[in-house]
Amino acid sequence: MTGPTLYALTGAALVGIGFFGLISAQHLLRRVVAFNLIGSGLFVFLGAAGARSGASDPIPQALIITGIVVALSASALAIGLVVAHARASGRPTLPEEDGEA
Amino acid sequence: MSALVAVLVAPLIGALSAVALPGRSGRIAAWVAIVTTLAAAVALAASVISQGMPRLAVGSWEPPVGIVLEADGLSIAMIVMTALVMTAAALTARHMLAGDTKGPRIAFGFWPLMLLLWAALNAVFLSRDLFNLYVGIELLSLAAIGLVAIEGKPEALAAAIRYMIFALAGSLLYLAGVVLVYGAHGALDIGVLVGREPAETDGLALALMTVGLMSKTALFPFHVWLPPAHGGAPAPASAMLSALVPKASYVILLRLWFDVMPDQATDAALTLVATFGAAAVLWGSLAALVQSRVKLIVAYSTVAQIGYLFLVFPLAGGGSEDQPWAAGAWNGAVFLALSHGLAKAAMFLAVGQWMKVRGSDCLDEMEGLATAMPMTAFAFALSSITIVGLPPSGGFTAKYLVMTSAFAAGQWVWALVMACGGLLAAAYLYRPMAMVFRRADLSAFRLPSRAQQAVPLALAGAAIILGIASSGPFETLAIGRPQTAEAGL
Amino acid sequence: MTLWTGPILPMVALTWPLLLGALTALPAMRRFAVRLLPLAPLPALWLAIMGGQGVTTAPDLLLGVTLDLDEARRLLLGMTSALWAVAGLAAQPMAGKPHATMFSGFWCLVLAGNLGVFMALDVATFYVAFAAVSLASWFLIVHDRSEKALHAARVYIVIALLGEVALLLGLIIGAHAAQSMAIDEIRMAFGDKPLNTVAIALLVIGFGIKAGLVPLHVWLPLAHPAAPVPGSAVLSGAIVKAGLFGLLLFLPDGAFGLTLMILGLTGAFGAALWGLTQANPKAVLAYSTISQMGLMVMAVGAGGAARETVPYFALHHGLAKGALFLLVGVMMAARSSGQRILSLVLAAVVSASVAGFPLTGGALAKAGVKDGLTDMTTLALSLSSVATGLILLWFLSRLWDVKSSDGTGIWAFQVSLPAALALAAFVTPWLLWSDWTGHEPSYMLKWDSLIDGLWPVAIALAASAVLLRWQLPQLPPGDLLQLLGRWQPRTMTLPDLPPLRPDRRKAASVLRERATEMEGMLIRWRFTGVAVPLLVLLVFAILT
Amino acid sequence: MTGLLPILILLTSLVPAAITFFLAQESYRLRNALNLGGALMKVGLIVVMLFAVAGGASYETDIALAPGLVLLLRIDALALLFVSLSASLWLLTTIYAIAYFGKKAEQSRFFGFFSLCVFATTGIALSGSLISFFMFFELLTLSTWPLVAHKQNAASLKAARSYLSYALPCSTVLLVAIVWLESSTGPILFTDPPDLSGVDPVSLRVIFALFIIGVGMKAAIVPLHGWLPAAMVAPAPVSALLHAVAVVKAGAFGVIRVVYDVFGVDRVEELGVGVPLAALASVTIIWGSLRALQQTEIKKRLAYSTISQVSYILLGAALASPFAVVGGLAHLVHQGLMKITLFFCAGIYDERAGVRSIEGLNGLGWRMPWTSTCFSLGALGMIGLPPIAGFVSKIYLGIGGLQADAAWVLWVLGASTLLNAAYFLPLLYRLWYCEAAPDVEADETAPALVAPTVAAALAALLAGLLAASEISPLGWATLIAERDYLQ
Repeated sequence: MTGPTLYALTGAALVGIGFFGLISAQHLLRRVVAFNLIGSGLFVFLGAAGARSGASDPIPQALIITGIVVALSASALAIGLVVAHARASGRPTLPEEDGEA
Repeated sequence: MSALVAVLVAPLIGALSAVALPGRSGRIAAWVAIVTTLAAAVALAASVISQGMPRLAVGSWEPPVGIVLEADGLSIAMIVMTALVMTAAALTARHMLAGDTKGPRIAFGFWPLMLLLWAALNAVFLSRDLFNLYVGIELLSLAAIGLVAIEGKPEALAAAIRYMIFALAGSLLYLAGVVLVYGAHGALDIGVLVGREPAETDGLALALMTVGLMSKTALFPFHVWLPPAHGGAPAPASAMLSALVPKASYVILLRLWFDVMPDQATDAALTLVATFGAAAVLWGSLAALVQSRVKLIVAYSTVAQIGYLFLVFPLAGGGSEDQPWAAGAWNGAVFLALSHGLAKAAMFLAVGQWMKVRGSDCLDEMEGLATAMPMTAFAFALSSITIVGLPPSGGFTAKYLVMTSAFAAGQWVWALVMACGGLLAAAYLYRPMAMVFRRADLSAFRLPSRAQQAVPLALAGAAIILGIASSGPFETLAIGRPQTAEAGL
Repeated sequence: MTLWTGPILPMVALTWPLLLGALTALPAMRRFAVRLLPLAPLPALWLAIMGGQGVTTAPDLLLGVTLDLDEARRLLLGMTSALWAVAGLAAQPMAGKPHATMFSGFWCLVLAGNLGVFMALDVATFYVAFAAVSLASWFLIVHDRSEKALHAARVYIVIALLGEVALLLGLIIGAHAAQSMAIDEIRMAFGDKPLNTVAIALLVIGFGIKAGLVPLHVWLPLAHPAAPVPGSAVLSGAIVKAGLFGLLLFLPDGAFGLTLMILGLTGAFGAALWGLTQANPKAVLAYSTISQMGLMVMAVGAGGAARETVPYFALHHGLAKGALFLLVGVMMAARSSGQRILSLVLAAVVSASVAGFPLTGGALAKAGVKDGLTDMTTLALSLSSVATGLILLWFLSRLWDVKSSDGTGIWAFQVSLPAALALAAFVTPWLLWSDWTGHEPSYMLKWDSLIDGLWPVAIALAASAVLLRWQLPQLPPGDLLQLLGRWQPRTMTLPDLPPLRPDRRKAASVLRERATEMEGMLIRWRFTGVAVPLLVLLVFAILT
Repeated sequence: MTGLLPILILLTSLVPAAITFFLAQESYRLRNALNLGGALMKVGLIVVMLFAVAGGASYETDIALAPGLVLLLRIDALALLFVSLSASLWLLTTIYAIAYFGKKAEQSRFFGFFSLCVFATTGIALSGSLISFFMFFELLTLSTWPLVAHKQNAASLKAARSYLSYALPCSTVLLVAIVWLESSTGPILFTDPPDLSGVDPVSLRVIFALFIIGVGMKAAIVPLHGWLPAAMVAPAPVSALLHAVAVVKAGAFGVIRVVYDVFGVDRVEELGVGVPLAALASVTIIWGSLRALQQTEIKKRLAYSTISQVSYILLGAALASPFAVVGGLAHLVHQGLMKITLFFCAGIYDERAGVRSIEGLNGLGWRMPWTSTCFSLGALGMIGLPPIAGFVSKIYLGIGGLQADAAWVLWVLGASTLLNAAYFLPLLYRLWYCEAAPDVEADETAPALVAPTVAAALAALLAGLLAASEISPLGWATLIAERDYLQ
């Protein structure tokens, strides 16, 4: 098993875990974490894709760094919103999903 | 070339200044940015029409390494429409947000978010790089979510979070597609990808990106986040959100299916996309029909109108691509997007002024407004004409083109869906219109100034003019299109 | 734009009454309205005396008006205008009475129409003129506004409208068949096509209604007595002739011959007998008119020479019947028994003429028609004289019972009018005898002609003695109408179309429930979370 | 100049509309001057054009909107007929409306939309392409709505909704028909008939039916007629506009265009769709009359009468034989003149005597002689009594029916005449022969209301009296038919 394949599989696994978390969790913070997991998995996968031709490709790295910045700002906004919502409504979940287990 | 840079940079700098500079000077900076961007948008359009498409490889790095910005007809049409809607929203926002009791957060947050949104929109319209587009729509979503949540009410926050979940999911799906494309071709520039060797993963990549963008465009069945979000935001924000934000992801979809991977599109897939569009038209309209708040009616109308935009796929893509009607359908769809943008913004701005007067947007509270504020009522009526697709309006021109294509292609189902959608639109827009027209005495209420009322009227008028003077915009749209619209059919 | 070509007199004859009629609408003229009436038919009378001098056309008017006179037209025009002129004089006592202005206005309109019917060469002018006669005479009938007059007018307008429609349709078919608007060509064009038979039937109905053809006559006994006396005179004397002339103009020779003869004879006998059940002398006269018109229709049906002489017959009947109706008015106005007796005698003389007493105008008229008839019909004609004699004797007895009520005006002047008409009824048939029958005047002095005229009168006299002794039950006028039951206006109720929209409120509430339900399902992230990957797979599966 | 004239004619109503919207309620004089001036100027321009066309000039102006979307304005004889009818009746209606509204509220809105309505009607008349026809047709729909809803109360809003709930679905159907047809023929211009041979007959039949539904709704064919009686709640000038000047006329005009300029007589015959259309028109004629009998409100009775009468035009167009065409076209004008007279009168009865129901007419004849005489003339003309215009149409339609081998048309005409008489004569009887209620206050001291009425009634009378002259509606119709439709 070569490095890139391992990376790719890891990425896929992260996406899978994140996806499971996204569907199963009602708690909004968990969902934010799940999004981050998926994002990270994709970046890992992208890194693996960059190693495809053997020679090192700088572009994926530039992309990943940009992506992480974007993901970070998205997470910040998301957490801010979740906190504000929890303060305003007293619950960390969306109103339509309150009753669900 | 400088205009190309200015439409991106001016709003960004304005956003930063509005945050950084205190109080009044921040507001002034925002206005300088707005005026500059508007001017730049017009200048860019003028230069594209007169001198052809400007292309900017950022930092002189050519693809596949560098990033390219390019303005074609579609871009400048969208950019100019955006500039008009943004300016109009800003003009009314001054009045609607001033002296509000909801605290300083709105006054503080609105201008930077709005400018950020504008910059992101322009970036999406100009980018020729799939990853850059990802950044653009992500930025767009974040600014839009911020605008939804800006009033801080619990329902608005919930709506914002819901919006965020859909938007993030969409972004990630899109990102996954981008990763697959890069993995297969080692390039993300559209210009480079056009000439690629098709790879096995292209289908999956297109599927991921399409579903992701569908979710961001709020296509049925992923539309549920839209009405509460657009209905809950302050009116100028709703105008921008409804008129512009879905168009960004739609433009990316157009570029994907018609520029990047036209070879991947099968008739079945195109039909599937259009089926969702048709479902959106019908469902959105029916849902709008039963709402009792005007803003929700208008928001659900957006859901339905987005559906129209997707009917174009089987008519202009796949096997239809080389047919004579393809250009008509494509043009029609873009025209629809443009006229919907103008009209929907006008509608939200008009409703916003009514809400400001009556303190609520319940249908029953709208009595007598036609007499008290005839200009906004007229603006609402003109926008309705565009949304319903009655002549003479941009909406009609668009519908005519798409329907003609549908019949010519033998796919008359889409034409019938459009016809039904138009009728349903008339039905749900008639309710607020009739209520507004009812006689009631509103002399005790403080009314906005005539200048304020004129803003939505101007936007709605623009949507009508788009229908009357449509040949100019048509030629513009043809710039940079491989298959140009010949003399119809 | 050409106003007219050809002689102007026919145009003047038509427009002059209209002009006078329009004048009566002016407030300043209202008091003199009735005074204008005798003047109205004078140009037409002049024209009739002078005779036609060529075709007059007014190409821009209506669908192109063409007017002319031939002998028959001239005869009828003359009779009509003379009768109208005398009736106009007889109407003078009405001046200053309520509604006299309106009466005068429509009097002029009916007159113009009546003249137009006899002058029109094209079908549009004819139709317009006929409609004017037909519908405007409603105003003459309703003039009194009494319960009876209103009822008669109601019956009349319904039947007249039916007649107008039948006429219009028949004329349209005719115009199409002939590819022309000229009446003569239309008559020639009626061939054997089934549609043309329909057209002729329609025309018979349309004209038959006006001419009092059985069974379309029911309006007549109601309407003629309802009008004021001068009105009755023109209705019975002149206006019914418009229908008769229509039959003559449009029916091809022999078309519907048998039917017309049967109907005509039925009328001739039936009406005369039914008239015996009437108390009102004007109603009796109305029935007599039906009877006489029946004879003329029979002659039309017989065709040939008989048909040719119908105008001649009509001439006498018009003048005589006009005189009889006026005499009813004279009797009402009579103030002494001498005047009453004089009226009765005059009436008796005119009646004798109508019944065909030898050497009277009526005898000439009958003889003229008989010339062209077969034996059977000749006998029928003679027998009808019995019936006529009977009903007129009955009329005389009813006339004697008329109470003097209306004692205004100069009686001598009034009585001179029917006298003048009676004189004309005597004289003109003699004057025209040779022209119309080709016989010498001495023909009438032959023994068998005299016998022919005498025996029916004799039988009638005998029968009337019986009749006066054992009177028939008195019935209200309207015979067949009574059988049909009283005509009553009823409002029809039609079902409205089922509403296009179902119950909107209910549909809306159902829709609202469903919409909320479905949106509630879609909004759950769990749905979208599962739907998204499935959709990705689906799109992927059908891509490439 | 030749290119500008049609545009100028359109502007004579668009410019007053645009300015009027922004006038304050109080600027009565300016508003009246604008509207009257516009109406007069339009009549003047049309007279100029009439002379020019008689001298052989032709007018054509096109504005390309988009590829395939051409706004073509042109003048042919039919357009000229319709445009001069609507322009002259508009002038009368404007005078009437100014007097009718006096100092009532919301006049700027009313006259703005009023002019817009006429702008749309003129546009319909001058349209030289199917798509420009459709655009003006829709504009007419939309600009009529505020007029119907003018009183802004529940009843008028209900009527206005009913109007739209008929109009919009039908216009959608029309759009589908246009799009369907044009997708296989390309843009359809009235100047040269489209080549329909490429479309299969079944589709063509369906398209024809869609067209008839689309334009026939405005002509109030059964069962798409429900909006017209409902719209009677609108002020009298609007009724006049709906019934005589603009809306139903536009529908009938549209049917004529569809039959003659889109499909062509021969094609219609070949497809066998003329007879069903004629049958539909006949059903409408009879049904409208029957329903009119049941109405107890004057305006409603008149409305159903319109439904019935307008279908005469359709009947003529559908039969397509020489005389029928002429009769139908002539009736376009005749019906307009007679109906506008009747509605003007109904408005005067309402305004000056407060009378809306049929009972209220009792004895008004002598109190309001001018109005009542005009009303009588209009009603008798409708029945088809000569020499008022109506009988000319009937004769021509009847002969036309025979020419088209459709003798049954005669029975329809006959029945309709009788029914017309049945619902109009009682009104006249009441007017002139019944006693007025003692407390009725009625006068007609409103020359600006009465004068247009008298003018319209006179025109109706003259149209029949001088039918054979060249300048009469009939003469004109004959000219159109000979020039354009019958070779």
